[in-house]
Amino acid sequence: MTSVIVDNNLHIWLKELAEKYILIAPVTSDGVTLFKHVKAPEVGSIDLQFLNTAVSPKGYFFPLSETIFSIGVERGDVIAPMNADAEVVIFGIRPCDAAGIALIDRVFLAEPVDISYKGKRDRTILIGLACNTPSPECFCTSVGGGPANPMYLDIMLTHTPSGYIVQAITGKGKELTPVTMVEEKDVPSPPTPRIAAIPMEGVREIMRRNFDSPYWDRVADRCIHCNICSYVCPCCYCFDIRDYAGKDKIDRVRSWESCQSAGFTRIAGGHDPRPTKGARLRQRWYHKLLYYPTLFGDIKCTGCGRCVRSCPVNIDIREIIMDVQKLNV
Amino acid sequence: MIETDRYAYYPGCCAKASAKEYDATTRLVCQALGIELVELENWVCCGASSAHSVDKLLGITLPAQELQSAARLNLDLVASCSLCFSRLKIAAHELKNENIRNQVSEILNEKIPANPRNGVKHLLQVLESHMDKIPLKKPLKDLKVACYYGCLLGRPKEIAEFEDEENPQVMDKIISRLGGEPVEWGFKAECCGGSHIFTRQDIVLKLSHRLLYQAKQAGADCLAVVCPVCHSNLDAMQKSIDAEYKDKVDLPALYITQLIGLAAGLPVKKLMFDKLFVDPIPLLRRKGLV
Amino acid sequence: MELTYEPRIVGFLCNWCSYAGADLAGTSRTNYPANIRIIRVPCSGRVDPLFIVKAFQLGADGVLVAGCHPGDCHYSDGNYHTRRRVGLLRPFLDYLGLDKARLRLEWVSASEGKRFSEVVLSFTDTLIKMGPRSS
Amino acid sequence: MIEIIRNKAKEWLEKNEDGCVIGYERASDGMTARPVFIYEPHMMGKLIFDETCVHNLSKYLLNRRGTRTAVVVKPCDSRGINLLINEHQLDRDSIYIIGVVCPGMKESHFGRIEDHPLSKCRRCLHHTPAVYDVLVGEPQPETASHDYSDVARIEGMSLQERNAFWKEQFGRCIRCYGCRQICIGCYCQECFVDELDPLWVGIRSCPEDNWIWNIGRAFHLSARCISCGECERVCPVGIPLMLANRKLEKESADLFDFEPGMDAATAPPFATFIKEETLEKVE
Amino acid sequence: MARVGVFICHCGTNISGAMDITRVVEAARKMPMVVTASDNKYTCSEPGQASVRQAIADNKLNRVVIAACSPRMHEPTFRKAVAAAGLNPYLLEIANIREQCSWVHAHDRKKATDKAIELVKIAVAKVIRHEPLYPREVPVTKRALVIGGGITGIQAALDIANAGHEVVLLEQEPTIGGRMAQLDKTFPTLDCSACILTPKMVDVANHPNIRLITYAEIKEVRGFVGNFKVEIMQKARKVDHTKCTGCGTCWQKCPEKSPSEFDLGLGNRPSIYIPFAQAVPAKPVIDTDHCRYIKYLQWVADGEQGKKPPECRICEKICPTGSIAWDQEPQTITEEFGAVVVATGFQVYDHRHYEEYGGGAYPDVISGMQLERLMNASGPTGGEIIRPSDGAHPKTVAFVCCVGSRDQAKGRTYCSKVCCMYTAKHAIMLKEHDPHVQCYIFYIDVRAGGKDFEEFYLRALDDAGAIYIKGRPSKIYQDGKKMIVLVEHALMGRPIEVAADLVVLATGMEPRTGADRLAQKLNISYNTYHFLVEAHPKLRPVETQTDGIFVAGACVGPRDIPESVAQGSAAAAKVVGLFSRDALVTDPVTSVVNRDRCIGCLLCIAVCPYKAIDCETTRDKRVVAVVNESLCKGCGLCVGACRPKAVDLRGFTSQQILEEVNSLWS
Repeated sequence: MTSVIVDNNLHIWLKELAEKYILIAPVTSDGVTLFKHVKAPEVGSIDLQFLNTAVSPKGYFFPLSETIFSIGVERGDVIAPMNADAEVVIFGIRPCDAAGIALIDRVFLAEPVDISYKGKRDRTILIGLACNTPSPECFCTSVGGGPANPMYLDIMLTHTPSGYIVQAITGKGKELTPVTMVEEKDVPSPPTPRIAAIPMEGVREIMRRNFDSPYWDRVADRCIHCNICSYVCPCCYCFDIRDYAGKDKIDRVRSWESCQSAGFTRIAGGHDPRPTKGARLRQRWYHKLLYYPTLFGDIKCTGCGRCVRSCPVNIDIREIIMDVQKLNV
Repeated sequence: MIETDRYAYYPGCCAKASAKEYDATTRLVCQALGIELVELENWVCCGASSAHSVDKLLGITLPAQELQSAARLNLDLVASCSLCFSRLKIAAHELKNENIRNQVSEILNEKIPANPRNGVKHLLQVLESHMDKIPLKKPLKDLKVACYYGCLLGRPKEIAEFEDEENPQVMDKIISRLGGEPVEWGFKAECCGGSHIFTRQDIVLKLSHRLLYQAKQAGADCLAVVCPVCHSNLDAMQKSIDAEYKDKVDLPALYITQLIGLAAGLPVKKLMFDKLFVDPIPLLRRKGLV
Repeated sequence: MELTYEPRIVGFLCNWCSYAGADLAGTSRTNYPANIRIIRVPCSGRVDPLFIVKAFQLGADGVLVAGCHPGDCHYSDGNYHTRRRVGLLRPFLDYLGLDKARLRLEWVSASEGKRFSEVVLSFTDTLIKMGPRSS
Repeated sequence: MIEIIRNKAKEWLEKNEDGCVIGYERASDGMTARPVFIYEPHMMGKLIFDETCVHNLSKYLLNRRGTRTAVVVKPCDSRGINLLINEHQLDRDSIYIIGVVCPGMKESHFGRIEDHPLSKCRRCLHHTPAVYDVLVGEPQPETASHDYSDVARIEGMSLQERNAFWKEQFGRCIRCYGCRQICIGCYCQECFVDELDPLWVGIRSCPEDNWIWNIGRAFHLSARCISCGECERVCPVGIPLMLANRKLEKESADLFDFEPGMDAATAPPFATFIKEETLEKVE
Repeated sequence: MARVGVFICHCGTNISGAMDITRVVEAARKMPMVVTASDNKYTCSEPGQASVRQAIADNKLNRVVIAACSPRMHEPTFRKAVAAAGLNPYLLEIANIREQCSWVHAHDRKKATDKAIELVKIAVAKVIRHEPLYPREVPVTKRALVIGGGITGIQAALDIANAGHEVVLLEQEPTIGGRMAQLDKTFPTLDCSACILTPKMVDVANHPNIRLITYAEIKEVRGFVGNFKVEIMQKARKVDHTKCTGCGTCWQKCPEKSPSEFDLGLGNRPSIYIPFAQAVPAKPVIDTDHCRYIKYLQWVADGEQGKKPPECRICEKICPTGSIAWDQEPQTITEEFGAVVVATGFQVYDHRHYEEYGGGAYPDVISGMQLERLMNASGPTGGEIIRPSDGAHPKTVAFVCCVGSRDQAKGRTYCSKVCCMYTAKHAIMLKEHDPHVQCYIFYIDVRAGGKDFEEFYLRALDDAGAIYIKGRPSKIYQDGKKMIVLVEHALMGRPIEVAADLVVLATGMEPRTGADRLAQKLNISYNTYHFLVEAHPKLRPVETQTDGIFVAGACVGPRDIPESVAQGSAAAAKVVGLFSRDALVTDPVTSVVNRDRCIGCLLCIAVCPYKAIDCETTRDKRVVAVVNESLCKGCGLCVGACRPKAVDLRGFTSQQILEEVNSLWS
């Protein structure tokens, strides 16, 4: 027996959620699917057929830009930003993106804890939606994830012809489950879709040895060093910090930044340890496939395939991994 | 301004009295040139030189009525009399002032538009724009004409929006077009004395005599006139002028419309030369025009 | 529009004509609304279109760019270039939803103090009639 | 067709060993295209050309200044080369232009090819490259007149609608600068948006800053944008950037009677002026 | 770290009268980096400046903001003050709270105060970003160009030359002398114009330091103060002046006569001619519009259409020195100068615009200048005053003042200043010529402001018995042999008529045709009447907004002879002052290129009006723009055009302007 919520109940539930919480859910407009704040009357606009959003939901914990604190001009006092205490529900998050958040947690929740990140994280409930139809760029299974992987979620939903199977994963999740709307019936969970696997063996080793390989510059030939890959990525977390003088206070602002942009590593005096596209591109792969894993064990990639899809010039991480393995061992 | 062959027509009081011939020939010639004149309904006196000298507001309100009824027809308003033209122009100008506009609106109790689409024209301007349509049946060969515009037509320059107030050219152009010879003379736009005829005849006689005298000096056979008031001074008063100045002027003063009619070969009878005090027929006969 | 609304106008004035014109308005004591804040530039051609955009971004209700009359530029050509730059920026901003009436390009000579005050007056009026910008 | 491209490229590369051929190869999805840099003649087989070759390769010439490069260009891309030559960025002699008569590109995404053309191709006027050393394909007649119906649609809106429309669009911007990086016209040493002192735009991706960034970007391309549509294509959040660029294109055509990149010689509108012009729109 | 001092000026009550100064001071104290703010009754006064200097010392200020009158007024004054305190003079910014605040918002104290505060704020924001600027030195070419060979130009040229500097005197007509040469006598002394002018003309001709270029025009002017490059177009005289001795046979024999410009059409002159007897140079030019042979050549060139003109060439045949040069073409001379004096003078208003006075149709209605020629012993009538129409001696002469002056209807609002006096002169002289003459003078006001002017006017009134009638004639017309003048006698308040034998119109002055075009070439400004505009009407009357270019005489506005001469000398003094230095300090407000940012698109070169930008290749093989700072005038056009923000303008940097804008919202 499994708990199932039928489609129209789902909508009622979503409505309730939208009334109680700040509901974030995938909405498609102008052909672009993005997580958006959905108010109760608009729950109809939520896209349940979506493959995945153009940008990962990491921004709800680690915003594009946020004021981390301000300093009063008059008295020079520190003003902490208003942390909204309203609870947030992110609905329809894919397992890969949830995994991405988990990867960022390792960094921001490690001591010293990033208060603003933690605050948002604690106030957020993740309701996942399993992938039934993955995209050609997906490869979650190759990096330890899976289209129906419930890990890192509070509630996991799986769409079936006869409704959505509801699995409460965490305590938070159990509390949130709309018991009244859930029916217990015998519904087989759909077959997990097959996703082409890419061999990951020895990648780390080879990379260690091929830091200076000309390969990186060749790959970089067509790179236009935009920030798209890092910005759509569910687990890239580099940022820049700058101060802005305002009328009565000075804001210290943190915004996304990308290792791909020229000048990311430029230091006072103008020296840049990563002056070339190749060096910058290499940094990206090394961070994902070597440095992060060395620190935390896991590969810093969830196989969501966004970078593959969004890269203007088709720099495909899967291809990189396979090429790397061909490099002189 | 609205460009068309239809115009609202304001004859002016004289048209029904001293200047019947002007009114008649105006309608005649316009018809011949394919200009449609729509006479304003129950028009009243423009106030002439008297109204505004007693009461400014009255001097504006009277013509304002005519402007309004023209506006209702959505046609440019044509006046054949220079005095009326002047009054209408001045009124139109004054009505640009919001304050005055409101007062007048109240009197007429109808809203006067701040900037009406239609404008005011003098008959001459209309005739000029249709000049080349004149059928030239009987060119006024070697007829020397002194074109007399009068002092009001072009003054004040910025209100009348006519031409060079000192040396206008329209009528001269028309005369040349008719095959006549406009003479160069310096008194085209000098005053004839106007309505002072009623109060200070001496002035009028003096001024008008100078005009006629100068025209003759310049070698003119006749005058071409576009204003009933001027006309009566220059035509009807010639006897008295001769008496006063022991002179024998004998200079026919014809309305431009009469001359156009003549050249266009319209029936001479209809041109009402018999209405003139100084008989032009002998002259026209000499020139072989009748 | 409520009477309390006071539009803020940023005026980029060329030093030789318009700024001098503004001075003349002063010397001849011609009153005009106090809504304009004048920034002196050597030539209207010095005005980088981005200054205008920046002013609007910060919240200016109107931006006035004023220079010498065409042909009279102290630097002979400056205002012709300004005319082109603003000429293109204006319809573009309008297209992006910022009423083109909020960006004015005016020619005010050093002898046109009166005209300067009239420009500021009419501009201010227009802006008041239009009301605050829909942010 | 592709054979001609390969042969011409091969010939050229054999003559210029130090050179590089920039063309298209099959992408990792096995159906669409992506840029490729070829340094050895024998690799020329990689080259492809089909309706998925959307990329404007002339941008890459900027990174290869001072070296010898052959490049495969579509008509729109070729105008980019004229632009860069006009702006003294490229030395015409050091580049070998393989101009391809363009059939119009299909809208394609990773692993997916739609069967309708790209919007830019639907409105394209010039189907034959404006500049080339070798022309591949039969020259095609120009399309007679511009179709600005898209721009007209926005113009048709009320101010408030326009304002709202663009606020929504620019609001999505995540400031990844993909549009800038892919753009042939964007080659400043340091973009005004990155400049700290003076600070034109903050790194904050707040509506105000997104607004000035997007306007600044578009305006810097006014009378320069050669409408290759790359900015719009790469935008990960689908902002219709060409809708802004095309307005400027339309205006500069109206005001200055100028179409960028058609040749390398004509002085661009902001480099010159006509004393008598009034630019009614201004006065 | 900037330490800003703000000084707010009351300007007596000019500023303080309209706003709450204390509030402005208070607000200023709170502004970023402001360490002191104070107010002062007259900051420009010595005590005022002293207090600024003191405050700079006391508070170790390194930036100064002065809120007072327009920078166009006192910026130099205050820069000096700041410099006196040991600061770089360019670390000063002025907030214009008088012309652009107190004087225009006097009606609303609060708003005026608020605005003043923001104007100060803008200035503070800008001054913080000011950097010390250092003027540069450029060499001076100690050679002057004087444009216009009238009395003003002559005076200027002589004065500069006497100070030991080379001068080129440029005249567009075949001779120097200008309008003064046409005059018979001068008021109020009645001394003979020629007698005092011609010696000066000869001095010019003989002066070792003066090079005379007549019959020539300015083609193009490039460069900057101390270093002008001028292209001069020498019109074709068709006479080789290096050979010609000016013997005069040619102009005595030339058969083709045409109206003389010099005599304003009252007499004729041959087609090879000198404009008048004492012309300098006394060598002829050929009038190519009338010369028979030139006409013949033209006829041949046109494929012999129409009647064949005579193939005259008499001058050539009789010229003893073979100086006639038919093939002579206009040629361009390029010269370098350190300074230019513009003295292009005036021309007489053309009374044909007055239709009511016959529009030039009546031969017996003449201009004052024409009367001068009629009175002049060397004039067309040998000094006999006769009516152009029938040569009769006029007994009653009517003078009409303010023709082309003080006349809104004719678009001439200014007073031409000299007409009242020369009319009085005419009246007096007519009486001297013929005691039976009666003069009627129609005037609006008699303006006799000048040394001995009033007395002179009284002389016309009492001794010459001229009858002055207040009123502007409405009409002048011919009646038989008489000219009838109609006028309203403004004092009697009724119209009167005067029958005169001759009418003289006291036509006013207007700038020479083409003054505007010349001004454009020189890059100086001119007003709606095309009179040239001086840098400051009171304090810099002979300078212009363009350094090194000076103006003098009637090209600036109506002037009489003494004033013109004085201005000529004044301009000369300025030039000599300029030449007293070997090098000039130039304004450091120029464009400067940041080579790292420059992408070498070279748009700046295209827009620069002064060709002040060039390009060069850097070590890393990048092409970048470079500014020639002595050519740069600091307009900032290049900065406005530069996309990568690589060019910037010292003193008006993008950063500063942005800060100014920002300050309004921070």
